[in-house]
Amino acid sequence: MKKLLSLGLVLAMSASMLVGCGAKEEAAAPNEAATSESAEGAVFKIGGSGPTTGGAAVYGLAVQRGAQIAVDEINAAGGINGYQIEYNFADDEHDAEKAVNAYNDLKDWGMQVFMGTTTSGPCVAVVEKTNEDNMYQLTPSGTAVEAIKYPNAYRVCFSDPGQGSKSAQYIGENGIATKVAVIYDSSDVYSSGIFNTFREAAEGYGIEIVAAESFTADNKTDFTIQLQKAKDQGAELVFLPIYYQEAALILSQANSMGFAPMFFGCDGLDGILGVEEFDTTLAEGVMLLTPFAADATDELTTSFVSKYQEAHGEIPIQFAANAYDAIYIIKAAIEKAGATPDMSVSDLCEAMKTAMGEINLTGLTGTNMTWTEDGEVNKDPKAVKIVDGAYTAMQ
Amino acid sequence: MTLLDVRNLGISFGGLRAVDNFEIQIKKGQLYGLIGPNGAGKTTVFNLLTGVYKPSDGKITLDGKNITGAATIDINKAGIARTFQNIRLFKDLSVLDNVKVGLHNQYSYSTITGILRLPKYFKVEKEMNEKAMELLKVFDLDKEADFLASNLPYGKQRKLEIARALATNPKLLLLDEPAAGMNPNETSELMDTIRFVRDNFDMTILLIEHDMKLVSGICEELTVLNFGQVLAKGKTAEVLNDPQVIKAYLGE
Amino acid sequence: MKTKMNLTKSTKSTLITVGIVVVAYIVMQILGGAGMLSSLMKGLLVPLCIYAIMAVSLNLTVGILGELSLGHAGFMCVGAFVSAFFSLYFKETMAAGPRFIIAIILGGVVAALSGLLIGIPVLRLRGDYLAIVTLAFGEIIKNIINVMYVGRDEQGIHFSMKDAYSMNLSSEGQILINGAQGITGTPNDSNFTVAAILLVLTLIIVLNLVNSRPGRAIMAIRDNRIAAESVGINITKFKLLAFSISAGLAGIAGVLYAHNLSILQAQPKNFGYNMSIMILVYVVLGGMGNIRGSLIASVILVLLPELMRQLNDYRMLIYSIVLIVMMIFNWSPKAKEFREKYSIKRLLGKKTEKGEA
Amino acid sequence: MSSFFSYLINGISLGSIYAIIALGYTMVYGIAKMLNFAHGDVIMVGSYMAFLAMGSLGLPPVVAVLLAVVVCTILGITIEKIAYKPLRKAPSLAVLITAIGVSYFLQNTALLVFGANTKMFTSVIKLPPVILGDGGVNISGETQVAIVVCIIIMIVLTTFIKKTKAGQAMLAVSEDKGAAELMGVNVNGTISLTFAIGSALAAIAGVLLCSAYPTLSPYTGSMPGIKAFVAAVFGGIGSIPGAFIGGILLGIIENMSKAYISSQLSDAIVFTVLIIVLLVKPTGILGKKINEKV
Repeated sequence: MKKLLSLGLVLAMSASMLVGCGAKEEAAAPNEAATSESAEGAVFKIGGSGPTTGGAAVYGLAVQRGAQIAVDEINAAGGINGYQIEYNFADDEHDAEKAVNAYNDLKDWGMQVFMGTTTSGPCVAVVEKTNEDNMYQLTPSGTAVEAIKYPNAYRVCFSDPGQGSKSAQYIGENGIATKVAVIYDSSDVYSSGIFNTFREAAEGYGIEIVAAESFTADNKTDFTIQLQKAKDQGAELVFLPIYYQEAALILSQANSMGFAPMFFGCDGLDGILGVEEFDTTLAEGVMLLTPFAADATDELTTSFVSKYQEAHGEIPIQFAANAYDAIYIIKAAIEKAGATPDMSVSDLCEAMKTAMGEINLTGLTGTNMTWTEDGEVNKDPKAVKIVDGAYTAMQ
Repeated sequence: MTLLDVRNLGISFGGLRAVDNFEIQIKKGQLYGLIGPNGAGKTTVFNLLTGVYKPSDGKITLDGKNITGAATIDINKAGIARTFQNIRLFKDLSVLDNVKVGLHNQYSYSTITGILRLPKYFKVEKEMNEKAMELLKVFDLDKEADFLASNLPYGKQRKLEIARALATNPKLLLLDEPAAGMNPNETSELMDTIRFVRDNFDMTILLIEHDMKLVSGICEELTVLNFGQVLAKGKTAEVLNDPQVIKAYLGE
Repeated sequence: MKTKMNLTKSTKSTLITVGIVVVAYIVMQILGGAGMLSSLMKGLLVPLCIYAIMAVSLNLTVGILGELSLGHAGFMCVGAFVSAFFSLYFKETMAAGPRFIIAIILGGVVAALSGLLIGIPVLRLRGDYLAIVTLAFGEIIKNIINVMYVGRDEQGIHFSMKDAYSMNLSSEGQILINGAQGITGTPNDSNFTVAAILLVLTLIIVLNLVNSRPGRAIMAIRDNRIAAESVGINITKFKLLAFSISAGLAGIAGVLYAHNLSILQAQPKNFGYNMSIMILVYVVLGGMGNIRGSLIASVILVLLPELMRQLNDYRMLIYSIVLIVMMIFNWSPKAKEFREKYSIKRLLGKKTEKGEA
Repeated sequence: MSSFFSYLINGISLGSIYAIIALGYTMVYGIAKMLNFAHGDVIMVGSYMAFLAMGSLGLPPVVAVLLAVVVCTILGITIEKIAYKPLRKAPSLAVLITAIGVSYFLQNTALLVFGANTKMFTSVIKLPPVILGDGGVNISGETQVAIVVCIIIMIVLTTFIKKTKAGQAMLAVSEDKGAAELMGVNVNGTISLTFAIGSALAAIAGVLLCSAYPTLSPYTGSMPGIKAFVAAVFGGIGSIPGAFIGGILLGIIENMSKAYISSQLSDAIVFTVLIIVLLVKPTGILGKKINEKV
């Protein structure tokens, strides 16, 4: 009887949920992110997705917010081709299956252009679906090669292999170090992807990898062992193809064990100076290859950073910058194609694909960015060094 | 003819000698009682006989077969079934299913047959149902066949336990305090049932009981256990009049 | 229905449960055909079947056998990876149909075998200790898969536990399993029809097992191990039987999962103890031992967070509150009083029977 | 050799933190017979409290730790009152799932309140590192404090249970709830006290954890929580010295396998050792053997 009642309760709840579902389909209630509609009522519906809950929420939220700033700016300036943007962001929990659900939900909402997903794994799953629907997809930060394997998909950031070989090249050609230790996250596509290409390229530049130590998502608080090994092997430089949270830990743990090599990282390290309560002197001398530096003094960056800080009380990380650029890239492609919101998803995609080969854009994460046929971006990474608690451009 | 022959049976828990030098011989068809004060080790003897505990020493022979130290299920297959002092029914199964679990080793079909519902499944299940209902009828439980075992009144739960034990087709039935918690009416009804089982199923029965009315009413022979050792054994009337036994029961 | 008595009852109950799935399948197909199904619902059809299979199969361990397992997702993981590896290996050389059928069988069998292997030492433990060991096994499986690198080139299969580079693949080589990055490019063979068929098969297997001789033995062990032993039930054998069937079915769910997405990674989210616990929540809310309950509860609880997407940031918070409230509503003495007072049964004056499948 | 010593000391330090968390698990299990899966998230709340107290309010570390302890104690008692108490008579699985619900609730509330961004935790410990063997071995202040605090907690807790009336009441309730009630022990009060102590320990563990490994996010507590749970089972759940031994051993095994076998497989190794221990001693190293009466 208890079982029956329990089921009854559950059924009642589900019934109410189904009603809610039905209502949603008609009203397509835009969430708080949506903005005012244009006079004609026709809008470009841009959807995005990424983890806004769970362990990777920091990346999804950054993308969501970074893109929102761009959307607000564009709408305030009259929209794209005179049409306003309606923007909706769905949570994918950094899970492939949930990401497909999120994408489908956005489709139900009427999405015409997809700006997502934030993370690589889910992106590989979703790109199958966008390809089936022939929906234009632009991932701000999905770095895996397979994430954009179809012609309808593009990305704002570098791919993993790009970053790994560029790092090796930079270290080797500038004679920064020959004995290098690597600490990477073997459970993360981004990190191990960069590591693999770094290792392949290292030899060619006379770099000896004396220690290659990994950690996993379940085990990312204690790095003393990895550091101890690097120290024992006499590493002059520790390469950190990881995100800034772990890097901050590594820096402070290295410091407390009296190990002071050079540190070198990729775009994932951006944000390290913004970590609350982080002793930035520990990051002194850290070098990183990154397309975006929140401390840059150009007008575009300062305006973006101040808007972001005003809205969310924190310094944006590169994910936010990528997403901001992504919205402007979409705008540029639509304008180039002269597209209108009444076009079908597939027609819009085709038009934008043609346009992507033609646009040339300067944004937060690169100057004169162009795109190749396979969806990769052409832009130069900036090498920066942290001096006196701020990014300084190198050479 | 001796069905159960136990010689020199003993077990120690740590330093404690729970049962020592226990002997019992039960002839086929006998209704035999095992009595003794609380904590004398009666249930321990049952647990030794059914393989729940492994004896430290001694020998148990059932129908000429040595079953000392065998596993519980092998002892059951060899022909000993039991009931428990604290009733142990399959409480979330129906009364009928409880008995059918008892019939488990009497009937057989493979798991695949069961899952695919091959014809053999229906045939065997039908036989099992008939056999189980037959047993339930003996204990006047047939009307409650679809009840959950836990919903039966106490007295009927005891009977169901006996029915389930009988379903395993044993040679020897061990009853651990079958009348515990029963009123005099139920007890006398139980006595009839036990006699009926002995007569109609050709059963040999060894029972533990505190109710002297039941013991003297149906047991032909008795063994008295005190502090893990045999205090007296023999014909029921003689044993019950043994001054040593009276002393053990009444205390000094 | 050939024989009378409770055979008909159990058969009827099985038919109703299977019927629910069949009707739901037909309704969904009609709605889908008429274009009345949202993309979200369409995308959720296969996952719904997957989680229903998971819940039903876990109920076999938890509800029918009565052993708490917190590592069920580990078996799903085994089935998923074995089958995805197989399908990727033969992607170019086999037709999709037979390949998928073999993948399903392979995933199920390997998961069942791993259940057997794990069950032999582990099922001796009881209660919370068994729970923690199954949790540990789930985590070990996940952890090991995350350091497996398998690739192939002209010389054959290469394997490494270190990284992709150590496999020394030739330039022509293809990485099949890339450590934590998992398997990419699994053919998308899963569809709603196959998933629904497998769900029906799962239901039939579990329900028929429960209502048969071995099933009774399994439930007897659950209700009273000592009594079951005393009537000659082989405890180890039937525990292992239930556990490995349960694992095998979870493996089949894993096969569907792997072939529904083009990327397969063993992460805490999908194959960790969190997932095992989510499945356990479906089972407990649906009613322990109540197979139909697991089916319904899993469908509702998978849909719930998806349908709450409009709530954005608050949806997982609300989901957690729903969980707590449901448990208190089901089990607290005060809530029980309240329910008894206003029970549906009393209001409708209907009789209900307990022990339905 | 000197690195071996470093690994060992770090392992003991990590193990000390596991042990403190495991104490909370084991006490609650001993008394309420439930696996409190939300325990790890109480750690996270404690850490955030200390973080806010030091960062936003600018309080001195000692006050911050005290504040964290107070907040967690109240939180622990509240959780028990609202979510677990109504389920006192319910099957343990129902309580387990409620605990999971509470765990999700705490995580998602923290996500909304504190945001997803990782915070850098300023260590509350200002001790200089001890350097041995010509700089080969460097024992940080956090490491020293974690080990010392763990030992102090163990001694205090053992004395508390042995010598005080409340401690004896806890023992009685864990042996037999019904009998304890008949003997006039306030069972509800004792259970609340247990949750209070467990949660206070969680706060301390949280501050130590975040001082040694200074990042803080809404999910900070879940993995150490599970590890500590493993440690509690390892040592024999319900046993206080067991939690201590289990925690220390787990820390050492984890660090050693990271150092000498594989950093990626360290969890698998920890879990494998757990399984082997349980197969040999089915109730853990110091667990009591349970005999079923037939």
